[in-house]
Amino acid sequence: MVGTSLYLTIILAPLIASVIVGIFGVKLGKKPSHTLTILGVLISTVCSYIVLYQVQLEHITYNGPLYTWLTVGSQTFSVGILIDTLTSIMLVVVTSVSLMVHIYTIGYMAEEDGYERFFSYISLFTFMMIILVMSNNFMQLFFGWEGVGLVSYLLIGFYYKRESAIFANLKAFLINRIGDLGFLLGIGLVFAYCGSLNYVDVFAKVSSLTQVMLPCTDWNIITVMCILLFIGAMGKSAQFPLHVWLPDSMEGPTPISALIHAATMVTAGIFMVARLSPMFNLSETALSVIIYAGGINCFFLGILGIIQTDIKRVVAYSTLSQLGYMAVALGCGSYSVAIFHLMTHAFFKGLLFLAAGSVILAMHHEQDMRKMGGLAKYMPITYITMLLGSLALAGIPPFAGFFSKDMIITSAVVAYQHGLPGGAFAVFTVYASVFVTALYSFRLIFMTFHGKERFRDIHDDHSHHGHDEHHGGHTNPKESPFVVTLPLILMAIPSVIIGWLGLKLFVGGAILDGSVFNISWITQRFAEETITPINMIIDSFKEPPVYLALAGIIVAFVFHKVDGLSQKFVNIIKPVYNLLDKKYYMDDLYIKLFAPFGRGIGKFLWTIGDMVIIDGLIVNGSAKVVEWYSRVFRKLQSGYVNSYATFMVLGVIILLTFCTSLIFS
Amino acid sequence: MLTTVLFYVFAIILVFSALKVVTSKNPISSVLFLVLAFVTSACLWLMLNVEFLALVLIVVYVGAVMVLFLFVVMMLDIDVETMRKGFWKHLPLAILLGIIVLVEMVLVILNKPMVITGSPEVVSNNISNANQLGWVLYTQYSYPVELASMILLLGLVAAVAITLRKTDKNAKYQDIRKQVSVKASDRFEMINMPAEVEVDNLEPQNKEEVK
Amino acid sequence: MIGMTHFLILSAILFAIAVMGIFLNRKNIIVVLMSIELMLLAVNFNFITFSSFLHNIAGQIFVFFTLTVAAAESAIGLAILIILFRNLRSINVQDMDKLQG
Amino acid sequence: MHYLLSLTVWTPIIAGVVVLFAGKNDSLARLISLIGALIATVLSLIVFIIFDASISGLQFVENIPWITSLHINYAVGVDGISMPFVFLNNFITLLVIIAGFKVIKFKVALYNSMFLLMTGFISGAFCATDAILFYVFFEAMLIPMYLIIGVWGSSNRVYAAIKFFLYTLLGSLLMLIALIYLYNVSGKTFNIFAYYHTQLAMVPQILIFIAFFFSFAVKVPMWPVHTWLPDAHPEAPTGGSMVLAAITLKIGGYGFFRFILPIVPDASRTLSGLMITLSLIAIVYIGLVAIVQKDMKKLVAYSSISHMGFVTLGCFMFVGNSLNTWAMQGAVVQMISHGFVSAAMFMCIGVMYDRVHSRNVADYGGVASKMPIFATFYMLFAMANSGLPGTSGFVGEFMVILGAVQVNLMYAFLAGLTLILGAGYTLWMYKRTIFGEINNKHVDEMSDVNSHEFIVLFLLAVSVLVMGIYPELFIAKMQLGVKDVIALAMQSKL
Repeated sequence: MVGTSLYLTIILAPLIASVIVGIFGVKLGKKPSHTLTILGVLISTVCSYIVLYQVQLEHITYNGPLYTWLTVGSQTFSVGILIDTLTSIMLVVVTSVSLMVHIYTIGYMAEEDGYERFFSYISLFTFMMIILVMSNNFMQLFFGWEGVGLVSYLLIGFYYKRESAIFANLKAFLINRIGDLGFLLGIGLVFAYCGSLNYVDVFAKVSSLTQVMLPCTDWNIITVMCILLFIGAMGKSAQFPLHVWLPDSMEGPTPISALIHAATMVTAGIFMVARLSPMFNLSETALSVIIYAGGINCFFLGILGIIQTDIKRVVAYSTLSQLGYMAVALGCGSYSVAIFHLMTHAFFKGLLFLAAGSVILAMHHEQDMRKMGGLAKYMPITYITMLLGSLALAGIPPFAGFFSKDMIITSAVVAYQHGLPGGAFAVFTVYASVFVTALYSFRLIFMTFHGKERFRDIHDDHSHHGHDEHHGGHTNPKESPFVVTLPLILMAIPSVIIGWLGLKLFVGGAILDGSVFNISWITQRFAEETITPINMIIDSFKEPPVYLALAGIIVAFVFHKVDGLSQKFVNIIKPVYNLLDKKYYMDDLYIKLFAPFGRGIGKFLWTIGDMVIIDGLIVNGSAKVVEWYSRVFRKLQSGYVNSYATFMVLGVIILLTFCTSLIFS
Repeated sequence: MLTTVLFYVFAIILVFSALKVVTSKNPISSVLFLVLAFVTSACLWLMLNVEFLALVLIVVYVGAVMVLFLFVVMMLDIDVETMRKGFWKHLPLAILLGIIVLVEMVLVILNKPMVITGSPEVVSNNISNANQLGWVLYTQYSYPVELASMILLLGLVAAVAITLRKTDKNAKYQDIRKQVSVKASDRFEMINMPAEVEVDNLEPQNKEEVK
Repeated sequence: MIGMTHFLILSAILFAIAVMGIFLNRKNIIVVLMSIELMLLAVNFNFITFSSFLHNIAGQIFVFFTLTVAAAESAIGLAILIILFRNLRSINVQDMDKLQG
Repeated sequence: MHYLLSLTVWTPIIAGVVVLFAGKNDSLARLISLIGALIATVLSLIVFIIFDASISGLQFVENIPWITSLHINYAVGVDGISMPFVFLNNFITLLVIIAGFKVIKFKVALYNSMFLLMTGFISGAFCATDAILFYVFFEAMLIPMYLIIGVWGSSNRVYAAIKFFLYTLLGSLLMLIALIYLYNVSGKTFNIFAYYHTQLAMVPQILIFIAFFFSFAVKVPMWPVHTWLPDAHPEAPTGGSMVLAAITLKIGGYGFFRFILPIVPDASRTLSGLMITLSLIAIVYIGLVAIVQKDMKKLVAYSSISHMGFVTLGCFMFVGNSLNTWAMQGAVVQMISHGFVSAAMFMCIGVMYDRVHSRNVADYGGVASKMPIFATFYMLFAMANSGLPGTSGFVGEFMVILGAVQVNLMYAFLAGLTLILGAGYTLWMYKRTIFGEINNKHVDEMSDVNSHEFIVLFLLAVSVLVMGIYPELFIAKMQLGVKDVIALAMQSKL
């Protein structure tokens, strides 16, 4: 299979599977449903690897329309396909992780209601994500963008009877919509100034706009475009201050946390900026904005991970932090490194989520780490894979995360040296975050897998979210079934080795040639030195990051071993702890300030504006005036002939006076 | 000279009687003063050589309409006191209004001096005013005359119809429905009478059929 | 010499008195009717005057018709008055307020 | 072929009259009206298909003298703008009649007949090229709607019906005055297209603009003459709401294209700032108001006003002298899309109402557990209502926003707030009605959609998706029509 039909297969296989399962799923039953969807995604995955092969080795790229979406005047929007280096990488990442998650779901969701629905959703998600990465224009990008948002909404609210879940999904959708507004306006500006929405045309046109200002302002048009587009990315990729939806989205089932809220959808924003690198390269201001947003995510939101007790939320905050890393990389103009980190992150974070899911499954849907502990001996595979994932996350050489993260640090330093505004902030945050990352990820490992088996204490009097049939009591936690552990193992392998393989290709390599263009100073720097994995590991011991990571692990270990130390520490930094506990009051800002404010205005406009002023004053008011008028003039219609006579006489006199005055004038 | 004196005499009587019409307490005297006013104005009309209408005014108006008024006023039991309540209160205002009307009219009249200051119509020797009027009325205005007669007829019928008491036992009514739905058999009955010859020959069946 | 103006002013006076009469005797419908007759008389006076001084017979024709209509009018008016009195036992205008609704 | 358009217009009217004679025989009435609506829909579909998109100007023209002494003709014809609405109109009525098949049990013949008559009148208004013919149809359609609200409505129906009637009548009387003025200055003709080239000074133009504006703005409805809609919708029966939202409002938008922009272009340019302001107020203000509604139908009514704000916004996106093509095209697309989406939303609410007999959001919750198929459809429509790409709701808004950005970024920003507000009110309502635990016994007794409801929802879903995924299907047909209007709006009549 070659060309368009191959690409169409990638797109349509999951869609068809999703639609069939979505409509007939309940009738088909569980096994045919998951077989069908997995088959669909498998086909996509295989084809993606073929595409990767073709693009990287045979240099076959493709950029063409499928059909005309709409035509206005001479301008045409088409739904099209763009296959280049970046697309091929993203396709492989998306379909691989998706396939793993599909398989994993068989085990994880085995006893849930809506099993078929779930498969239909994640296949639909895969389709949307493929559309997103394959699109050759902004409009289609936006379609995929919103599509994944929709499926994310549906999946966060998968347990639609649970109030917290449907609250979280609405929140996620609305916060994303704020970003989408920016994104849409960005698209609008791009279209207004470039006259097209195809990437190729836009990139060709955009460099001629460097001196153009937004009308009536002195803002550079490219900066405005880029910032608006990045606001979209902020929503989707959960960058500060639009990050608040991501921790809450953990209300969804764990497989989708792995797929959507770790590996793929949340990285759409990163992907988008990388895809638009020729535009972002033209605006240093926009890059600085990205650095600040990313830096805040990276460090300040990472810290929140330390105090979380919910196992999934720890991973969620670590996702925020890692997304921050990627954003910093983007902000430094080092797009290829961001994509590199995106890829490694997709694997190790996906792994961490799936492993966390495995733990949750073993604990009968208990997510509180304070009720776990000592699980290592019961769940060896989960333990080992999760440990590998954590090492990769913490950036310990030679695991995958180390390479990508180290390259981000290097990029930040380069940007700082170059004098990019915000460069210093970037350097500080990426260094500090290394420590934070190691601390929370190993806190998780220690709390969950080591120490006292706390689950025995509480099991008796604790009630779960349903699943009472498992409420056996004192049975030991079991290792998860094969369908769950297989994806863990399959994901652990890339988590370990992908860094070795990818480093050479992403940094100074050709893997993203022709699609992602690093900013000049980064390209220069990467061209100056030859980086090999071995060199890097050796060099790393001369640099602080590794030590920071190790320090993080040691601190986590100390706090784990010494009883009550963490409590004492919390007491010392009480105000800071409170601030962190309230997540910097960002949730409150939205829920207690913006939402009631909007509703308040709405209520005011409705009751005062509509009911009182328009309906009361103008509509019914005019009726009242007529009524009042007629009530007054009704008095004149007394029915008494004598009053009529009087008025007649008066009328005659007035008429006469008028006629007389006519004569005399 | 004589005409001038006569004019002023009649004019004074006319104004005086008109004032009495509107101010007198008793409606009967009002009517009588109205009669006086009509008669005086008929005299004034005569001075203008409009004999026919002057006589018509006396004959028709005074003779018929005013008598009708008189009848009605006498027939009705009028509570004069309540009627005249507020009379004096309104009098100043009424006088004011009257004066306004008068002044305005006079202003209009005096504003444009009438071109024709000449004499009233001279009596032509051979054709009287009535004759003149008759000629025009029955030729040029014959159609309006017919209309006027219809109006009078209508007034007559209406006056009768309005005042007719529905409960009056003696009143005679037509029932149109009954009139048109009448059948010949209601008016005229055929009775089969046997001839004076042989009674025995008739069959009983035949008899019923006819009935 | 008595000219047209004299007659016209006389008729104006008559008209003004009639207006006063309507205004003063608003309650007494019968006097109101009589005032209307006076008014008609004033109008007729004008017609006659003009007709006579302008040598145009049309004015007299008009008076003729006015008289006809006035006779019919007063006949019906009085008939209404009688029926009113029969029902209300009064001809006080203020009792006639059925139209007030 | 020559009389195709007249057939489309008169088939439902004749069917409506015939249905009246069915009297007490309910099933016969339903059958006749279904057949009538079906024929009309097929006819309008034929018009849609054989309409030649490559020719600008009117097609299917018929012109028969009607009142010759006043130069009034029975003149019909469609161009790219009006043609899709004729189809939309008949299609929605067909759905309404199917939807009412089992639900309406009171005066069935009259109910169906009213809808058929209304369809005919509305089609007539869209097809008419003679001003008086347009006016007659424009006014005539008030009567069936008045009866529909007044007879089959809920508790406060009489108030709503009268408010609806007076509001809309007030506006249209001013239009009649404007038409008569135009008749006199254009050399005694009521041909709408003759007015396009009539010279007019600025003051008459402004006055005519105001007259037309009142009659169409009330229909659209624009802020601040919108308050009849949130009162009419909750009282109207489901079918009434569907037709009201899907088609009646479109007459207002259509009026902007057919009358205001081409006839008084200079006044439109002068007053475009005001129009844009009103439209943006409609979008933002009404969006905020919709959030706090407790009555589902009111909520959707307000959302309709907000969405129609995009139509009027798109109509007045002047750049210098010329209108922005994207915004104009988007306005038409938005109208058609809103026809499908709002009909679908009201249908969904109707489905729930028929089971629980409450329009109150608080009386629901957990419907998804009892009606999964319905919940899925409803989700699709809710997403379309909040403008998700891939559904029709997105296309029009997207185009208008693209156009607005080219004019002024601030306009686009304010219009774009609907992304947040629209999602806010629609999904919040969805959340509270469909998701969650079942919290009362009425919901517990709900059964999933029956076959009639399924057909209606399915057809609407297909329309919404087709238009979202392949909007070119409609846009290709209407392109030249919009282009003509833009060209006419560019001219100066001073």
